[in-house]
Amino acid sequence: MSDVLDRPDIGHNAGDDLKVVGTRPIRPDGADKVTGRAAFGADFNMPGQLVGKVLRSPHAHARIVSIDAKKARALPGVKAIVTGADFPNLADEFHEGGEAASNLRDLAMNVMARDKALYDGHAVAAVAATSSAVADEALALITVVYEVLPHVQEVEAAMAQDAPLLHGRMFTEGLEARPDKPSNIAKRNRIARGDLDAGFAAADVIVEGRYTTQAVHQGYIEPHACVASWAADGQCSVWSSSQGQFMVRTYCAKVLGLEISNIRVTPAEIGGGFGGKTTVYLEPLALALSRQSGHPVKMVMTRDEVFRATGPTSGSVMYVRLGAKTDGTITAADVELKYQAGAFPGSPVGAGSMTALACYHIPNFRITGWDVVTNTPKVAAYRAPGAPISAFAVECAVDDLALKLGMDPIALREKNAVRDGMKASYGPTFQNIGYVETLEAIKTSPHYQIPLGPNQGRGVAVGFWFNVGGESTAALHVGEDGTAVVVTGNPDIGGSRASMAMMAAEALGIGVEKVRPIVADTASIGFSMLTGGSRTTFATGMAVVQAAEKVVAELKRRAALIWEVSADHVAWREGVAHCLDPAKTDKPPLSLEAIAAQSARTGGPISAQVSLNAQGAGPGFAAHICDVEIDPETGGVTVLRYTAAQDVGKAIHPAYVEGQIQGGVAQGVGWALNEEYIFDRDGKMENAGFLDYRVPVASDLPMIDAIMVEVPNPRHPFGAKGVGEVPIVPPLAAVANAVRAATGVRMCDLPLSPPKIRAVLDAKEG
Amino acid sequence: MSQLDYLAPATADEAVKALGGAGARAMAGGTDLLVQLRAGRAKPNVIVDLKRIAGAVGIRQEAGAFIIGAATSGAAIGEHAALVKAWPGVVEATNLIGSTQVQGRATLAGNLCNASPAADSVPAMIAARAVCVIIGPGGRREAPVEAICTAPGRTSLAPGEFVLEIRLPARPARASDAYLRLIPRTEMDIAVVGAGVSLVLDGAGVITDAQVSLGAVAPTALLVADASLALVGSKLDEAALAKLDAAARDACRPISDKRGTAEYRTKIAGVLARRAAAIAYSRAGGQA
Amino acid sequence: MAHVIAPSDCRQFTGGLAEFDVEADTVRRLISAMEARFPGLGDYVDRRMAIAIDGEIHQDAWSSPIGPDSEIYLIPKIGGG
Amino acid sequence: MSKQHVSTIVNGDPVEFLADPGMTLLDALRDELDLTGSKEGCGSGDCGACSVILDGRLVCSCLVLAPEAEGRRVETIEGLAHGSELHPLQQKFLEHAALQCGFCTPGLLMASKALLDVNPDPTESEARYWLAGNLCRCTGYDKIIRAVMDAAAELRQERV
Repeated sequence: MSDVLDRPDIGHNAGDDLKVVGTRPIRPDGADKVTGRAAFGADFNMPGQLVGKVLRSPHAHARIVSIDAKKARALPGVKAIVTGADFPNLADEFHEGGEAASNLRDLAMNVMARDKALYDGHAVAAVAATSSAVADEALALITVVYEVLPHVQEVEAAMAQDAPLLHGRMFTEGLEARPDKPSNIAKRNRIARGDLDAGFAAADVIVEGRYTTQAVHQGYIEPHACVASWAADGQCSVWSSSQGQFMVRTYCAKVLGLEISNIRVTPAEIGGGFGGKTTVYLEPLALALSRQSGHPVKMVMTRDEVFRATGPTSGSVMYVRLGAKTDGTITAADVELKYQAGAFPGSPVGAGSMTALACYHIPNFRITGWDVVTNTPKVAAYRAPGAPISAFAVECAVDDLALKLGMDPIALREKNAVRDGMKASYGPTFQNIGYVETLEAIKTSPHYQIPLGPNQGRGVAVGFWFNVGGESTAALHVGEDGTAVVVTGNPDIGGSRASMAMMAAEALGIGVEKVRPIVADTASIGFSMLTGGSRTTFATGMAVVQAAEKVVAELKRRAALIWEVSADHVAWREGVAHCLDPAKTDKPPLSLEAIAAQSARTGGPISAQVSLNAQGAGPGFAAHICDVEIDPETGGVTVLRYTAAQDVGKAIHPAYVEGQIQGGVAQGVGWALNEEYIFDRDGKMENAGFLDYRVPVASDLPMIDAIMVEVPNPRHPFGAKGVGEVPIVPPLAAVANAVRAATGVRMCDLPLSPPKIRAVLDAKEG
Repeated sequence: MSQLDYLAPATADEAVKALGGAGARAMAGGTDLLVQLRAGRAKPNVIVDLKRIAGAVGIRQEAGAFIIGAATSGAAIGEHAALVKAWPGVVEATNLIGSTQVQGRATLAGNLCNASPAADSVPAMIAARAVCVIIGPGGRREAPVEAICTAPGRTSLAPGEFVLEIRLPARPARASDAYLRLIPRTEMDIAVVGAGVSLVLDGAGVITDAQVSLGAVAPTALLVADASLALVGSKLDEAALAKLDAAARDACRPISDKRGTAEYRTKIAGVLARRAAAIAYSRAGGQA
Repeated sequence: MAHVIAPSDCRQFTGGLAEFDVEADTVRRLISAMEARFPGLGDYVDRRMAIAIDGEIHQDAWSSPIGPDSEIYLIPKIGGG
Repeated sequence: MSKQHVSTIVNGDPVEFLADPGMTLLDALRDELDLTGSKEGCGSGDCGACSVILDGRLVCSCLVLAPEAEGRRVETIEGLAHGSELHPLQQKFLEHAALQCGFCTPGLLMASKALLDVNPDPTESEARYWLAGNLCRCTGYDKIIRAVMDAAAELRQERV
C-alpha cells in the first residue's frame, strides 16, 4: 500500500531495534468506538440538566438596539436567559495561540455579541429551559431590535476606503506609520529578502496571476456540544468536546472572570476538530446559564449553527509574480496575500506568508500579508492554518512557470528546493528536512509513470508546515501487576492514545497491550496545550517517553534494592532488569512485573510525571500528484488518482500517519473542487448544511496513496515530526494544476466547480 | 406549545378523513417532511403516515402496467426486477434520490408531492407518462404526473387529497427510458439539471414515440414537446440529437442560485437530454 | 555575539534596524538585552514572537541556550490546527 | 402535545417508550433508550452518522419519526457485536485503522453491514456509492473502503 523510504545516514535515533514504534497495533480506544460506547460531546448528561439554546443574529451587520426577553422569561420551563450584558467587559489581552492569536476581548464578544452583531449567526442571547421545545419557544419570544448596518464580506471590498467599518477603533498594525483613520485592515505583515527589482530584472521568464479562494469549514462531523454545571459554591464542571480541555478552562475563566481552580473541564471524545475546536463557543454560555438557573445546562449545536457561527478558515485574494532564468532558477518572487479574518482580527495570513515560499530557495522575494475583518464568522484554525491558501497561489504560479519553461514540474521544484543548511523564506536555517526526498518519492512513484488518456490531466504541488512543540504533561503509573497507565492532557482526535501507549511501551520495553493510555481532565493531569499544530505525538510524546525513562530509572533502583546491589549495576533491557554486579551474577533477571509486585516493600507506588515545553519540532514537507479527468460538456471533474509523499520523521503508528495524510488530502480536494461559503445579498449564509456545503463523499475519491518518507527529527526520542497539518497544503494546487493540464486553461478561482470549468472551456472554444 | 399529532391510518378512507383537518400533512417516506419540520419550514398539526395503509407499500402489475404504492421506498423499487427491466429510467431516477439511507424511505409519491423543481424522479415519471391515482374527500381520480406540481412547493392536490398510487403504463417491445442528472459531487446532491427520456422504436430502429422531460430548469419539471418532435421519425442521428439539444435548451426557464447559474443549467439541459436519449435508445435496442 | 534578525513588525522598536548583535547565552538573557537596548522590543518578542535559534524554533522557552555565534530569527508564533 | 406509547424491537429486545409525535427515532434511541451510539451530525439525512437498520432497510434515524417504529425492528450499532465478540466489520475497521475520531464510525458500520447483507461481494465502486451517504471527514475513506472489502471477503469465507 505504501512505501517507506528511509535515509539511514540520519537515522541515528530511529529504527534501532524498535519493537513497538513503527508497528500497527489496534488502537486502545478502538473497541469503544466501533461499538458505540465512546462518549462524545453530546453523549453525556448530568442529573437535572436543562437544555440551552442560542438566539443568533439574522443579520450580517447590525447594531443591537434592544433585547426584550420578558415574555420568554415568563414562559413556564424557562430557567435562565443571558445576553451580552451578563458577561464582563474585557480589556484587550492577547492569548497566544500562534498565528491565530486571540484577543480575549474579541473572543468574549464572539461568544456573545455586545452592542453589535457582526455576522449572520452571531450569538445575541441564550436560554436554558426544561426541554428543547420550551427553549425553542423561548427563543422565538425574545424580541431583538436591530439597526441593520451595511455589511462587507469580500476581502478586497472590506479593504476599500469607503467600506463599512466593523470596528471603529481598529488602526492597521505593521505599517511604517500608524494610519490616521480606522479601517477593516487589522494588520499588514511583510517578509522580504534580497533585491526584488534586480531579481525580476535578472529573470528570462515571468509569470503572474491573481488567485482567489473561498471560506471553507473544517467540517468535523460532530457538532460542538457541552454540559456545564455551576454549583452554588462557585465550583464549575464542564464536559465538552474540544481540542484542549485546558484551553476550554482558560477561556471560560477569562470570559466569565473566574479563577482557573474553580473550573474542572473533562474532555469528551472529540468527533473531529481540524483546528475548529481550538476555541470556545458554547462552554461560557452554558456556564452562565447554569449560574443563573442553578441547574446543569447541556448545549448542542445544530449543523446550521456550526456552519454559521463557528470557524471557517479565510477566503482570500492573492497576487503572485515569479521570475526565473531559462534553466529554471527562480530569481524573484512577489507575493501578496489578503485573508478574511471574519468578524475579529486574526486570520492566519501570518502563517500563510511564512509558508508561502518555504519550499523554495529564492534570493529575492517579498511577501506581503493583510489581515482583514469582514462580516463573516470569525475564522478559526483549520489544519496548517493559512498555508493551503498561499500554497494554492504559489504552486499554481510555479506550475505555470514550469509550463512556460518547458520543464517537468517536479524538476523545476527540485532545482529550486530548500535543503539542509539553506535559510527558510521566513528566516531560520533548515536542518534535517526531508523535502527533496518527497520530490524524489513522487517522481519515482508508479503513479507518475502512468500514461494519461484524453481529457485527463496531472498536477503536482508541494507544501510546508512548521509543526510545533509546546507545553505538555504526561504521567506514567505502574500497576502492581507490571502493567502501566499513561495519562496525558491531550484529547485524542486521530489515534494519539495509540501512539502514546506505543512510545511508553517502547521506552519501558514492554508490549503495547500492557499500557493503557488515558486522557485526563484538567484536575487530574498537569497543563497541556491543546491538540493541534501536529504537536501531540511530538511534544506530548516527548513527555511520555521522559516519564517512561524516569520510571525505568526507578525500576532499576528498585531492582538494585531487591538484589542489594548498586543501581549502577542494574541494566534495563526489553522490560527486564539485569544484574551486572560481578559479585552477584547468579541473580536471575527481574521483570517489570516482578519488581512491581514488590513495590510496597521497595518504596511504594512506581510512577513518574513529566511536564515540559517541547522545542525543536521538525518541519513537515509534502509533495503530491493528482490526476483528474474532465467531462468537457458538463465541466465535471473526476479525481482519478492521488499520491501524497510526506516527510514524517518517524512514523510511530504508520497506519494513523497514512490516515492523517489521506484525510488531509480529502479535505484539500474538497476545498479545491466544491466547498465554499455562499452568502446571499443580505450577507446570510445560503448553504449552511451538508447538502449544499459539499464535503467529499466516498464515491468522490479514489484510494489515496500515502508515501511516508522518514527523515528523523533528532529532537524527538524516536525521530517523530508532526504529520497532521502538511497533507492539506498541496492538494488545492495539485488539483488545480491537474485541471489546468486537462483543460489547457489556468483557473485561478476556487472552487473549481463544474459551471466554472464549463465556462472556461466555452471561452476557450471561442 | 404547538400541537402535533401523528396518525398512521390503516385504510385510505381513514387517511382521507385525517387529512381533512386544518394543518394536516401526508407523509410517505418522510425524508423531506422531517427536514422541513426540523427547520421550522413545515408546521403541521397532524402528520398522516401513509405507510400503514393497505396497498400503499408494494408494486403490482396489471396488464403490463406497474402500480407502485405511494409509500413504496426507492430501495424496494430498485429491487423489483420486472420494473427495472420495463422502466430502467424511472428506477434509476428514483434511486438517485439521496443516499442509500434515504432510499430506504424516500418514495415516488413523496418526491412528486414535495414539489421541488429539482426532484429526480419527476422528469423520469413525466417522460414515462406516469399517472397518479389520487384519493380524496371527493373520491378517487387520476391525473398525469405533470399535472401535480404547480409551483415550487405547491401541488394541484385539493385539501384532503393524497396520491395513493403511481401507475407506469405497459411497455411495447423496443421501448425504454433513461434519466440523467448533473450534480457537483458524485452523490448526495440536489440535481442542478435532470433529464428524463422515454422512447419507443419500430423494428428498424426508428423512433415512433418520444417523451422528454427536464428538471431543475423551471419552477416545475417540464415536458418538452419540441424535444419529442425532434426525435420522432429519427434513428437518433446527429441531426436529431442536435435538434433535441436545441429544443431542450429553448425550453429552459431556469434561475441562478447557489446550485448553478441559469446559463449553465441551460447548456447542461441540452447535454443531458442528448445523453439520456442515447442511453434510452440503446436500451430500447436501437443501434446509433 | 548572537546575530538577531528582526521582522518588520519588530522594527517599530529598533528604529527600523533589521539586524543587530546581542550578547546573550539564553533566551531569557536575549529578551532582557533586547529590552534594554530597544525599550518595548523584549516585551513584544516575549509575548508575541517565537525565536528561531540556528534554525530551530523555540516558543516560550527562556532557558533555551544560545551559542556565541548563534543566528537568531524573530518570527511570529506558530499554532496550527 | 400528548405523548405516544411506542413498542418496538431494538437489537432483538422488545422495548417501550413514550414519544412526542414529532420526536425522531434518533432522539428516542439516544434520549429515551440511552443508546447513544447513533450520532447526530446534521439532523437532515446528509451525514449518515445516525444510520440504523429499520425492518431490514438502512435509514437515517433522524429522518424517522419515533412513533413510526411501532411494531418494527430496529438494529443499532449497540447490537452489531455478538456479546463481546466483535462483528467482522468492527474487527476490520480496527485492523485497518479505518477510524480516526470515530464519530462517523457507528453509522458507517451499520451502512456497511446493510451493504454486505444485500451484496456480499461488492466492488470498490459499489461500496463507495453505497456509503456515499456516510460522511467521514478524517480518513479520506481509503481505509474505510479497504476495511469493508476485507470484511466482505472474510464473511464470504465464513459462509463457504
